[in-house]
Amino acid sequence: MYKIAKKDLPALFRRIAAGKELYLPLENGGQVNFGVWDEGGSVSLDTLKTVKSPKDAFFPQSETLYTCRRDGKNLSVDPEALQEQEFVLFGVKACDVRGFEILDQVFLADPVDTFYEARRAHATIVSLACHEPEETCFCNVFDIDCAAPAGDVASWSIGETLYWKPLTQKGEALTEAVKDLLAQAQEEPVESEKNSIRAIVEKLPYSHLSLEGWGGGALEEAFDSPLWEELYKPCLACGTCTFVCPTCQCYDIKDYDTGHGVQRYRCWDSCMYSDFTMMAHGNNRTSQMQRFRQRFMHKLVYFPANNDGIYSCVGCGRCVEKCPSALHIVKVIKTFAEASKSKHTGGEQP
Amino acid sequence: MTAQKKQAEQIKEISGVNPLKCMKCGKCSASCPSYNEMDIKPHQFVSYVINEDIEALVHSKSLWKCLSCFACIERCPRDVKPGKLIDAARQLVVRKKGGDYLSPDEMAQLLDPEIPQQLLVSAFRRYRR
Amino acid sequence: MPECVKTMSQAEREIHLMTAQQQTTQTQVVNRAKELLADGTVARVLGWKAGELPYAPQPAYFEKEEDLEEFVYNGFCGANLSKYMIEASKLDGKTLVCLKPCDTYSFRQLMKEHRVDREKAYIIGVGCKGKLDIEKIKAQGIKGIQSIQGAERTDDADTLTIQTLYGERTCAYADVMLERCHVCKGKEHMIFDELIGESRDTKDRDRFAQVKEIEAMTPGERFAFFQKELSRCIRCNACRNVCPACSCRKCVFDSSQFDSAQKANADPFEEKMFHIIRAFHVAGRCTDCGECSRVCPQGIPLHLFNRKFIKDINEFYGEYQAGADLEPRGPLTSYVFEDVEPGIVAERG
Amino acid sequence: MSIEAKEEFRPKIVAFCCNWCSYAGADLAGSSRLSYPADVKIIRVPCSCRVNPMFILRAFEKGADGVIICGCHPGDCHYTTGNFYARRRMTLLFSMLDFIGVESGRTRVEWVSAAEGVKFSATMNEFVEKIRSLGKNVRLEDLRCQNV
Amino acid sequence: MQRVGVFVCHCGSNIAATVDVKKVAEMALMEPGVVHAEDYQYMCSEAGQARIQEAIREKQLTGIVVCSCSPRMHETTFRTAAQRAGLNPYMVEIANIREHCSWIHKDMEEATKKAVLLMRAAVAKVNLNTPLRPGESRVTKRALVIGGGIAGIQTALDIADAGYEVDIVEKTPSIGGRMSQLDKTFPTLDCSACILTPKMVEANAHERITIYTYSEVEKVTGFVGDFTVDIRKKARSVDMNKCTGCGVCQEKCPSKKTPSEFNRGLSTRSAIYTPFAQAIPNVPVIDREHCIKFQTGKCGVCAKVCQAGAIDYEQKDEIITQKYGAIVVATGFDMIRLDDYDEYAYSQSKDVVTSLELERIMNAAGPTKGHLERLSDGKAPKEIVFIQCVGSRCADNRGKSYCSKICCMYTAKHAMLIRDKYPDVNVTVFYIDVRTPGKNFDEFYRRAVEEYGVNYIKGQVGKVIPQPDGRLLVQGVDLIDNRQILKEADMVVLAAAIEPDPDVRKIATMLTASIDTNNFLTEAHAKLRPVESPTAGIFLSGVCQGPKDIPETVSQAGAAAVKAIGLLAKDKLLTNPCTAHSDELLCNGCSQCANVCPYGAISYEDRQVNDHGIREVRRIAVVNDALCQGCGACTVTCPSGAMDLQGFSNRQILAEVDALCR
Repeated sequence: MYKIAKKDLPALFRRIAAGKELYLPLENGGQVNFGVWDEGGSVSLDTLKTVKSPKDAFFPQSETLYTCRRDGKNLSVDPEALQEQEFVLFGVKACDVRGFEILDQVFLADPVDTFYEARRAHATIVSLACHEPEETCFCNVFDIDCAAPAGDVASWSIGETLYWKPLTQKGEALTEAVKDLLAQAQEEPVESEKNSIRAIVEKLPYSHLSLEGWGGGALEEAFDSPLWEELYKPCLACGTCTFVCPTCQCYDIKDYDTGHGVQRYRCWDSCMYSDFTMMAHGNNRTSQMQRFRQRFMHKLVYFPANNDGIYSCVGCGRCVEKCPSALHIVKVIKTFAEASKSKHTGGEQP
Repeated sequence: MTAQKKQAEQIKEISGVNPLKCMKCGKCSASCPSYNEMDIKPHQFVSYVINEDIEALVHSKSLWKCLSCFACIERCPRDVKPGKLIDAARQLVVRKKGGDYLSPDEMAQLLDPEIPQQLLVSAFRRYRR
Repeated sequence: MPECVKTMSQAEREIHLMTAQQQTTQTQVVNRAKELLADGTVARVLGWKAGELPYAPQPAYFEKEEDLEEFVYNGFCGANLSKYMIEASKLDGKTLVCLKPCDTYSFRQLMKEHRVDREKAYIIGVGCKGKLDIEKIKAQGIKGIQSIQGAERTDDADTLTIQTLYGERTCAYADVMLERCHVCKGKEHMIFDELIGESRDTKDRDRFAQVKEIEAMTPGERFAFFQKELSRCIRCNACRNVCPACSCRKCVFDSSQFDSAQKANADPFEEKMFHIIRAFHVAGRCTDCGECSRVCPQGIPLHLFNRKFIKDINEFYGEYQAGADLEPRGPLTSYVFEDVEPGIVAERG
Repeated sequence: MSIEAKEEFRPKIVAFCCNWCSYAGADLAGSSRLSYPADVKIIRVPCSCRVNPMFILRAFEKGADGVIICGCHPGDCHYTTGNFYARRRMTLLFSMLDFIGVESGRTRVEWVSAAEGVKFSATMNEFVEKIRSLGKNVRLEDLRCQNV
Repeated sequence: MQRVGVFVCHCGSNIAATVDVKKVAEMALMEPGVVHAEDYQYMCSEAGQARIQEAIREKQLTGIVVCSCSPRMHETTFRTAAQRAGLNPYMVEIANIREHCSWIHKDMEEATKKAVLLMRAAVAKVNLNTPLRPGESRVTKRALVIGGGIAGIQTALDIADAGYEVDIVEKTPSIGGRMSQLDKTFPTLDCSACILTPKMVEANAHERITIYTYSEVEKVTGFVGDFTVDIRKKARSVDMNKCTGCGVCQEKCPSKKTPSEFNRGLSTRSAIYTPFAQAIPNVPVIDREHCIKFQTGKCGVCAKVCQAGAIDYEQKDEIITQKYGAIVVATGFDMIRLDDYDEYAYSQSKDVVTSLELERIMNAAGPTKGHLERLSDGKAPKEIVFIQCVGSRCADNRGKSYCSKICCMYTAKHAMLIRDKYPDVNVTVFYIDVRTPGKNFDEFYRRAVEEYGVNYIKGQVGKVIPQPDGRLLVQGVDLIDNRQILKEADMVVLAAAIEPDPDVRKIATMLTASIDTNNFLTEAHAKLRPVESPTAGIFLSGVCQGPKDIPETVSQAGAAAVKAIGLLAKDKLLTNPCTAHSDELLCNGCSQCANVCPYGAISYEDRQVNDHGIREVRRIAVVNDALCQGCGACTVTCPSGAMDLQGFSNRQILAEVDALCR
């Protein structure tokens, strides 16, 4: 266990940035998102949740796959280079670290996504425990301990000090590189911080949300539930939930005509959009209800069915915070739970 | 560029006039109160500039007989305004004299005692600075 | 109508009014909605119900009287329900819809454009004394919110008391209102079948102040300002999808008409293109309801684009408020011979 | 910017010309041999009211340095009223572009009749000069379109 | 994918001298879809067209691009050629590399580069072209002639003689126009009235001609073959069916102080009046502004004296709505106002008159009964000075930039007539140039000089100074003698410039006919289509198109008539297929497009649609192809892009933009 005074953090950042790219939460116009650190950037480690999750670091919102160039009637294809630069993601919360693991299930499974793989291989993750979790958090539901985040290095922000604990070899290597800036520390303050965080987590309104009735086996019952028809109605069909989500991994592949050639790029897509999975014949989901259902069925049923029971939600609560219609995964889980409760107690089915 | 051509260009630049717009109607000469005093007539001024015969122009009597009454400027239907050309030719002469401006003393010798006030006003406006 | 009946109903109305004064707008709406559902006037009610969080009520339909127990109406009911009426107009029977004064402008604009059916709507003009912005509350460092008191603003309660995991906090109602409420269009409803609850004109700022501030900057500063703001845009389309003026069945940015369907977030140009065109498409039709700014997850002041157009329209073509009338032609579908020339932009410098 | 670099800069300029007046005006400029820089390229549209703001932004996106729209004089529109609508649309669009910091000189509307070949040529000369002085359009270009 | 052929025209050396046409053709082959490219001396020639047709057939081309002159010149030529080879004519695009390129650029490399870009844009466009087929519309077999001067009368007579109904709308109380105000005509010196009156009578009597005098066109809608026009028949206050034209009312009318329009204000008329004796119809009108009855309510003398009981003070303006297949504009001209020409003392002295005023003075029915006398004192003038080009050929904004064309000849006529009738009067003409390009024109002018001794002086007048004794001092110049001239005159006659009737602007706007900076109506082509407006179905007759004398006016009137007849003779017209249409899956039914459509071509219907499996009834915009003229206003108003324009679609224009910015 190491520690560093918070006032010395700029020196730490400078050191890391000297050899690697450093991504960390930066404030811009009142909003905090992950960005590349530079001198003068306003770092905000106290912000619990960045607006977007840090998944951009591995799975950018847009990335070029290859470029076609035209010379007369000859075409040449230049694939985009893979990530070669080492980089550090600093200040990632426990839920987002889990988010990466969920993305790994998708992108590192066969066939491996080489772009993603290269980025993942070159990254060192410094996680940060959640000093003051909020009412929208429910990572506990997915067995994530925000007091003891995973990653290559875990860190805790306590008072004026940042505690630092390497967890992996990569973490050790990074620690080695900055060791002269760190001091040895006792485990004790961190343990008490963990306890206080866990105490708060216990008090959070959604911490004990029940996932009963979900999971890979719930396919037909959940799919055919009449509840969807009521639930989806306030949905505006925007993509806010998907774009702030650390685990949404759907993308579209499109071409951009640069005038000199064509760039084939992929970009995040949202199952909430009417042109999602649009094909020549049209769309296989024609109503917003179906699109809405798709998102939650994917997170809570299809994904666990294909990935050893792992839900593709990490309880970060970003969608809970950002949905313009106050319509989100917690709402869905709770509505289903209430319905099944009233069913079991012989009440009326909604 | 020949010296003559250069002078012609200078005149066009100072006056802002395009002499090629002239349709040779003669309204300037018809309007001119000093017509009979002039050796080169107002409408001829335009031709002299077109033909780049500036030497003749600057040595003409007309240069100093023009009253700057602006009748030709007002009435020219083609926006050629010979009065401006004449004034520009005068400027050439004045500039040639070097740093010294035409002094009021000198002007008296050049001008007729019966010349109207307007010319003096016009001349002072032109040479004051 | 026979005399006796009239007096009776008048007396009834007085009693109703007396009790009404003691009731909150919420209870009054619920009671009235139950009546209208019961007598078959309306087939459903479009309002809000309590969400999962104390500050996030959810737009909701109610089809049964007993469901209305969940109905809420308070300072967090900012959503403009006019947009939902586009879909509701396709349903059988009338929909009772709760519209705040500023929402009624949007409804009228949608009527003009044949997007909502007046005959399918029973409009209850609900009172509004300014709506709250949770982002502003959180910006005061208030987190871990458990409950909030005072969200139903009354004349003698102007403070919010907030219980959080980290202790009790308070804040002044006026300090945490939505931006749009500071430039309130007034307490009059433009269209309604009946009114419930009192409204207050909460205007305390110049609507165009920020636009003017930006206009006063150099082009370079303006460019930097918007570059910075728009750099946060994630193309989630929340602004578009919540907007009552963006009522297209299929947005140009989703269709192949202009090859403009770009979900990419690859270049700063795309955000500019999207936001300029979006603002242009709603120019002359935007009622300045402020929903775009309210829902933006990245806090981009999107209303600036709309206000700039509104300000220009007012200056160039005369004061205009979309949705204030039912005149079919708007500023961009009419003209006068003497209109200013586009060169005025360069002249103004 | 050095004088030398300035001379090298050849702007890309797109001119939308209405078929009835301005395109004919451009034809007249041509048949009268009234030259203007080759930087200007004309796109024929039926009327100035056919010009969608999308077209203008697209031109800038793809690297145009200036966009000019030419139509019949107000009151002379072949379709009676087209240019009146175009005038309002362009006024507002240009004002918005100015608002977000795009140099106002990069966009222009000029009314050129079929008889105004001289005006067409003069306008284009002037516009090219203006765009040259403004330099390359960097504020509205999509960087992907740069030819590298 | 399209199979595109690119054809690069040399246009002799017009293009080839500045553009490397071989290179353009070579570059074309690099473009997507291009399977054939060639260059040729003259693409528009028969041989050139044959090459295009051959390529279309041999290479199975689905679209062609011709890099040549302006599409306004030869688009139709190439479309027709393509059609003959079996290609849809709308699969042809023109890259204008002459007017927009070779003619304005000098540097070969630069011009070639630009030509390549223009070619690319056209190829990009044609790649997105779709075959279009024109619709059909009916032709109403009736023509409208606006203006009842000699131009209008002649056009109407010719059309009517061909067997079609014609209506003449004339804003004054009588037909006849400017020509009726003239005394004699050049170069034959016959009496204007003597040759005009029979034509007026003929028009009036013609069974297929309806004359609406004292009437104005109020509103025009529709399009070629099917115009609908509202004509406002102003209240004449006299029943045309009852009036016998006896003239008693005019004699007895107590209000006689109104300046006579016909005599250019040189005499007065009564409030109830016919403009001149031979007026047609010979029915007076009451000028309500000057009528005592209308102004004070008391009088009614005319009603009392009218034996036919034709006076009707209650008469109201009447709107006549009529359909027409063709419209001929013959609105004529007026003299410019001379207020800005102080130097000629026109407003200071009654003895400075315009030529048209002199025309009235010389006329037996004029203010002086045909005696040449000074209007100031009635004395016979001894010395008359004519000043030419007053307001014509002016570069400033006081006058007009053009030559009024008729002044040289009518001045020679006036000079000759005066010298003939009053040999003791000296006539001097100050001229800049004497322009006599017409049959027997120069001979006419020479006679004035040689036989009649008219003194022509080359030089302009600078100033006319009224003298205390009432004479006029004319200060001019003789550029041949190089001396200034001071001349005393009794009368000065100004050859004022002529300009189109000021009302023509209003009419042009209604007709959507284009007009130039001088208010002359623009012809479809200066050389090849001089009597047609670019707006289909609108024809031009007389001075409204440009200055003309009578013979020219009459021949143009005939030409316009022939063009109109050619149109009316058709039963059906093919409509422009470049119209707007709305995509039912994208349309919101918001009605914004209808708000901006100038033709009322857009309506809405509730239609069952199938949107990828969603079936519902939607309000959809529907465009009437016959009414739509293809301006595209709706396409930009439509936020969803549902409305698009065939031939100039969003994607086509964007493809051009992309190609040009590449």
